[in-house]
Amino acid sequence: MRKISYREAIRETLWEAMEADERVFTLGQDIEYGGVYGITRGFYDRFGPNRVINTTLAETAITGAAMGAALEGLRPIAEIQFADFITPAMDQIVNMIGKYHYRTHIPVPLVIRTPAGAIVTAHGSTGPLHSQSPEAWFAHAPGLKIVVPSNAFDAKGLLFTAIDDPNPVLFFEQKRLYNDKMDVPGGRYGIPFGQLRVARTGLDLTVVTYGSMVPVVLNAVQQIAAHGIETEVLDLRTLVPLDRQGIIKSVQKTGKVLIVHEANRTCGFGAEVAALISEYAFEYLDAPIRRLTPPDIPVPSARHLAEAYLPNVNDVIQAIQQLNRY
Amino acid sequence: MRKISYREAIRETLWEAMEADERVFTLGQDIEYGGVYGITRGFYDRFGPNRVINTTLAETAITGAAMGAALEGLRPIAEIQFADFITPAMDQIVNMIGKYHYRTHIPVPLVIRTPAGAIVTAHGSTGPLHSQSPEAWFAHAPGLKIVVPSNAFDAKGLLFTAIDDPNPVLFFEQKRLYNDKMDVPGGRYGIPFGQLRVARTGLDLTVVTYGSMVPVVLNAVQQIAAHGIETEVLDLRTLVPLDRQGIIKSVQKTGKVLIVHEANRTCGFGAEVAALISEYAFEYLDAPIRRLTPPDIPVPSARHLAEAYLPNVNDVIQAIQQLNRY
Amino acid sequence: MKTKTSILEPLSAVDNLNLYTQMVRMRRIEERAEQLFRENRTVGRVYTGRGQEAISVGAAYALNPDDGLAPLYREMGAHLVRGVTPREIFCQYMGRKNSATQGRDSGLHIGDPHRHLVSMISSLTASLPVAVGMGLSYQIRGQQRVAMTFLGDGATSTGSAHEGLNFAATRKIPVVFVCSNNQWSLSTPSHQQHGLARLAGRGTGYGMASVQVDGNDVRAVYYAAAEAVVRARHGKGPTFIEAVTMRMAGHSVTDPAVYIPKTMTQQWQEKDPLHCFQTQLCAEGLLTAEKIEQIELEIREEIDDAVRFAEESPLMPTDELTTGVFAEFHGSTNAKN
Amino acid sequence: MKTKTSILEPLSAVDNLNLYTQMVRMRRIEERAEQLFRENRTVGRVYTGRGQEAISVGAAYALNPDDGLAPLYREMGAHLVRGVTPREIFCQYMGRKNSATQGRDSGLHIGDPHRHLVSMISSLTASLPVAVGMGLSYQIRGQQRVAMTFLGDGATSTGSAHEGLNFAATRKIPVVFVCSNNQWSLSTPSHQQHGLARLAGRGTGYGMASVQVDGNDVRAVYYAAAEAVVRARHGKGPTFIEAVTMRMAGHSVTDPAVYIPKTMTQQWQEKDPLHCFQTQLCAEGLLTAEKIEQIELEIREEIDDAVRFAEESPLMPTDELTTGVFAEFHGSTNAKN
Ligand SMILES: Cc1ncc(C[n+]2csc(CCOP(=O)(O)OP(=O)(O)O)c2C)c(N)n1
Ligand SMILES: Cc1ncc(C[n+]2csc(CCOP(=O)(O)OP(=O)(O)O)c2C)c(N)n1
Ligand SMILES: [Mg+2]
Ligand SMILES: [Mg+2]
Repeated sequence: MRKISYREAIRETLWEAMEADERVFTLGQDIEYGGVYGITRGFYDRFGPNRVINTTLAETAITGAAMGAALEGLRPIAEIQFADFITPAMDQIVNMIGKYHYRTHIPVPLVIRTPAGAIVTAHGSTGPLHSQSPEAWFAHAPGLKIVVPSNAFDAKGLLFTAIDDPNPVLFFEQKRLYNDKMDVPGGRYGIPFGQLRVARTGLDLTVVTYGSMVPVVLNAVQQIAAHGIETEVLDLRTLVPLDRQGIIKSVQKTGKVLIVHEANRTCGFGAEVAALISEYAFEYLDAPIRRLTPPDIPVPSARHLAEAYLPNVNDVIQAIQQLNRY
Repeated sequence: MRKISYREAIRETLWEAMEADERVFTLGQDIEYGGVYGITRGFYDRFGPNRVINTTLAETAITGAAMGAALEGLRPIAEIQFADFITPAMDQIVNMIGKYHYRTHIPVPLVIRTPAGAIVTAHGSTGPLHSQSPEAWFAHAPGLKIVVPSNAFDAKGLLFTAIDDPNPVLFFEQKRLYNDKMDVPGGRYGIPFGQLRVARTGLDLTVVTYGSMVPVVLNAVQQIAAHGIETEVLDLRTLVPLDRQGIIKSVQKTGKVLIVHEANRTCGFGAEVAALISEYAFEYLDAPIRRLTPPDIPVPSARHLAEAYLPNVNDVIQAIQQLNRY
Repeated sequence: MKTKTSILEPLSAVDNLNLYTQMVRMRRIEERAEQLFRENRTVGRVYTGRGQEAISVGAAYALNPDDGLAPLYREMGAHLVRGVTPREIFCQYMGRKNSATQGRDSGLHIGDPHRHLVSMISSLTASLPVAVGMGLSYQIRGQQRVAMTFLGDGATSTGSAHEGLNFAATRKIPVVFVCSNNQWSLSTPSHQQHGLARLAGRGTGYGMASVQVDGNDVRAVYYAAAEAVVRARHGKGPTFIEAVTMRMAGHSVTDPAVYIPKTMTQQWQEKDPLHCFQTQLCAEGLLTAEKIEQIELEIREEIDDAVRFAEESPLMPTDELTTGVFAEFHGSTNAKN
Repeated sequence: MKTKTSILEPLSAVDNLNLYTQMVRMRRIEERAEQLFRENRTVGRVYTGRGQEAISVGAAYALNPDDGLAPLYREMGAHLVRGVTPREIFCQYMGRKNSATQGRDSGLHIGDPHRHLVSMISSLTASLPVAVGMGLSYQIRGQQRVAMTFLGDGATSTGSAHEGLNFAATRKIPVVFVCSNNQWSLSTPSHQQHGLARLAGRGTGYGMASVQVDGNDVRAVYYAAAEAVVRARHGKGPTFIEAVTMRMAGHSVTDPAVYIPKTMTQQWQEKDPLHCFQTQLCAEGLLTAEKIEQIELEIREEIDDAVRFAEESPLMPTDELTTGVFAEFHGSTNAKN
């Protein structure tokens, strides 16, 4: 099988979806020339100005227009240039798009793709306004499905499903995974929503994570396995719908839980996972539920600050060791 | 002491703050004639057009202008007509206002007041777009203090503190409490942020709640006390800063926790409270942590649906009894 | 009621009667809704378009049934022209089944994909960019369809209105923006919402065709809308229509509107669009006292029937409370896991 | 460098030299910043105002030091005119202490309450309504102060720009909006951002004074800004200035801008604002080859010093990572509990 990157997997899925279904089109800022992360490079030449639409610098126009086109039978895929810039569309997304089916029973089939999370390079991180992970806000807003793929294979399968789904789907691409390569089948396949992936099995404890933190966690648990600690790693894949059973099942087995995510701590999705476990797997718990997340501060720009901010492999190892000792 | 309503307590505090400090002014939609809930009735006549400012229908302009005035030394109190309409200002509030001090060390002293939550009358509820309780979003955005007063006395003291605080404060007034009366001292007093109120002491279990649900919970625990169940009720008052110690202390004593709020369940503030307890009071827990909240749906309009949606006294009693039996 | 055959011809006698009848229907339905509110028989507040019937009816009359339509809460007339029935409307007002939101939402928040009708939300003006998206979908597919959306003078201040208007102007998306300038947004007078002498200047500021029209003259509104619709249909881009009128009631049924000077309301009372149009049609020999009576009678019966029907329609069962947050999805083909 | 004495008089010889010097400083500082970026010595990307120096310098030169200023990322010149020093700027670029954000944020996101300078955030155009609020605070207190803010052609599409512009126009708030129309917003050409023949028409659409000016002519920009500032200071409301120019580099230092036709850049190269102004000043006898050399030399030394100073300035210690989310608060008087 071919090895392709997370970025390429997303690009290929969009391309194949647009080839397969005339109703699918994409709109967003600067996507004509390929977009800032190059996801739509070449699309304009292939699909032309009616299916690859450069919008104005206006996130409410982008998402609102996507909804209007969806109501009239198209399958829009909107790009928000950075997840940080989803806030100007907050009203449109949570109040108009998210509540529409409940209020009217009319489906709103659309996908909003957006690159989320921080990248750290020689120039420091992407900073306070190009690095955020705002997915939890939308979990606290009924009617929106939320996808956060952690690898190229999932990105492809989940994006196909997102495009097929008759509901609005927020698809949070993880910038720092864009270049990560793996085996990805050609052609169309869907990964169902609401089914977590057991990324590694283990009996000693469970790490619940998703998105950018999955590779970090896997790296850590692999190292720690050498010390005889066998960690089960759950990659949630979709936050809404959430695979509650999958989480509970694992905790029932291991009795110890560490939750890891890149988003800020307070009211992050980890809080929901902890609440869920402490309500429905309480009797199986052998230790406090730990969360490993950045602190409640904006993402700092300078490299040393950004590195201190983001959970890294050592942080995960330490947290697991502590929990294991408990 | 005089008995005055929650509404009157807020009105009086604003009035007194504007009398006492020339820098304090208020801006928002329709506040000249008193605003839709009458909070600023009479203000325009007393304080004139330079301190009671009718804005355009534009929440980003309101909050952004408040920030600009704050930077130049004034003490703005902005009104968002309904908490549901805070979303068009999401970017301004979370990215500009909330992150400003961390990025620059420059204080942004302002208050954003807004009526939140549902009211149910003969005409049903205030519906999906005039009833929301969005406070948890802002707890997941660093740099914003969050106040949700549950009674007239607290409303006054917390609002004074909010106006004095050099930071941006979101002040979520609870519509359904506006007419609730109680003893409130005249004159100025502040209630410090980050100190919960033990609204009732008890040994059997702890209910953690805030805002509109406090009277509902107090009513329930009073009834249930007749059956010999002694419930401790914690009214959080401020979600940011949060009185973590206060919560932990109570749980250490009772060992059982019910969390009640009016906001939607998933990633609501209750999730954070549960996560906190399951991490820091795990050893003291004798039962699963329960959350009693509305389901993850928009607030329905029709009376019977709204009543089924909102947690009521019976729901609380049942939840407590269940937990007590555990 | 049959709709207009060609938008390019002047309004026929039948058209004139259609317009008149729809305006009367709007007025009477809203009066009944207000009454039902006072009797505690509605779900939610009632907001009317009293005094603005000419805009709502006249503008929508320029559309084809498959054109997109995104009205706001005062646009009862647009719903009627689009074919929404009084039965549906009263079921909606009374929160019953047989309506668009079945008690989950209230008021004129009626959506229907078959009628290309968008259900507004209270948050202003979230449905405006949606209308632009409908227009975009027509443009993408090369269809000669048009979307029409309404906004108040107050709503022109929102960021969402701007983003939609500007995007439409930029791409020449086929949309007609009908701005009902009724002088007030809740208690706020228009001059506190914008700094323009004529609000129509806003459209010009986007580089789109822009026109001011007497919003109390249904035929003037119709012709302005028809011109805009033709323009949009032929790829010439959107139009901003400022229809000048007056809100002849409180913001909602519970608002006594003490902030509005009495003299202002009195002056506008003389320009009542329904009364003026009636007088004109009578003078033109298109309407008689008899016909007026007959129309009123038919509408009264229609409304009585609708209210009765609504009252007999069931409420949504409470056990449906949590259903329908999402549309059902039966999964992608070729699922791998 | 002393600032102008009276805005009502023509620019003096000293003013002209000031303007020229600031433009050179801007160009050279940004060139050095780009170089530092390539050497991996900066925090964050570098965005320059290359080709737009006349706007940034000329507009800000019309302000008093206590006027509000909310610049965006290409407005190095406005910072320099306001007195921000190269040392502060390079500390900021290199993420050091002795700067506005000390590595917590990057680039020109410099705020300073004493200089009435707002720190922008990347989210466009969140700082525009903030500038309006500064103006509002002057209006409230009856101060004859003015706020100035900048936005790009692309940024005119945002809801936040609209809400700020419209609110300012409605209340005649003393703000000057300087729109640098550099033909592009990232890869998107201006005609995909608005439907206007002249973007200045946008201001007219708010009912505010609106003017188009050659953005490569620093004196034209200055006089337009001066007129706008005087207007605002005297309670006559805001102005929208469209300064037409061209972005003479990629969106940021990493963008090769392949989407811009080479011929376009070449044509504009001939209008380089720095070069043009230099030629004019020489022709007018205000500048000599010698003086040019001297200015360049002084600036080079100043920059060398600043970079050295920045490099010697400490980083923010990691243990300060979580401090300062909130300003310290020592509690209200009379606390009860
Ligand atoms: C985003 C948002 N902010 C505030 C409101 C509250 N609100 C409802 S109607 C209204 C006034 C609208 O005025 P206008 O647009 O002129 O319409 P009209 O009521 O006059 O028809 C306001 C402020 C809202 N619905 N949405
Ligand atoms: C709300 C928001 N959406 C998207 C972006 C991404 N973005 C950064 S700069 C830019 C282009 C800005 O163009 P313009 O306003 O013309 O300014 P210029 O770069 O030409 O000076 C875009 C789209 C952003 N910063 N903020
Ligand atoms: Mg109005
Ligand atoms: Mg530009």
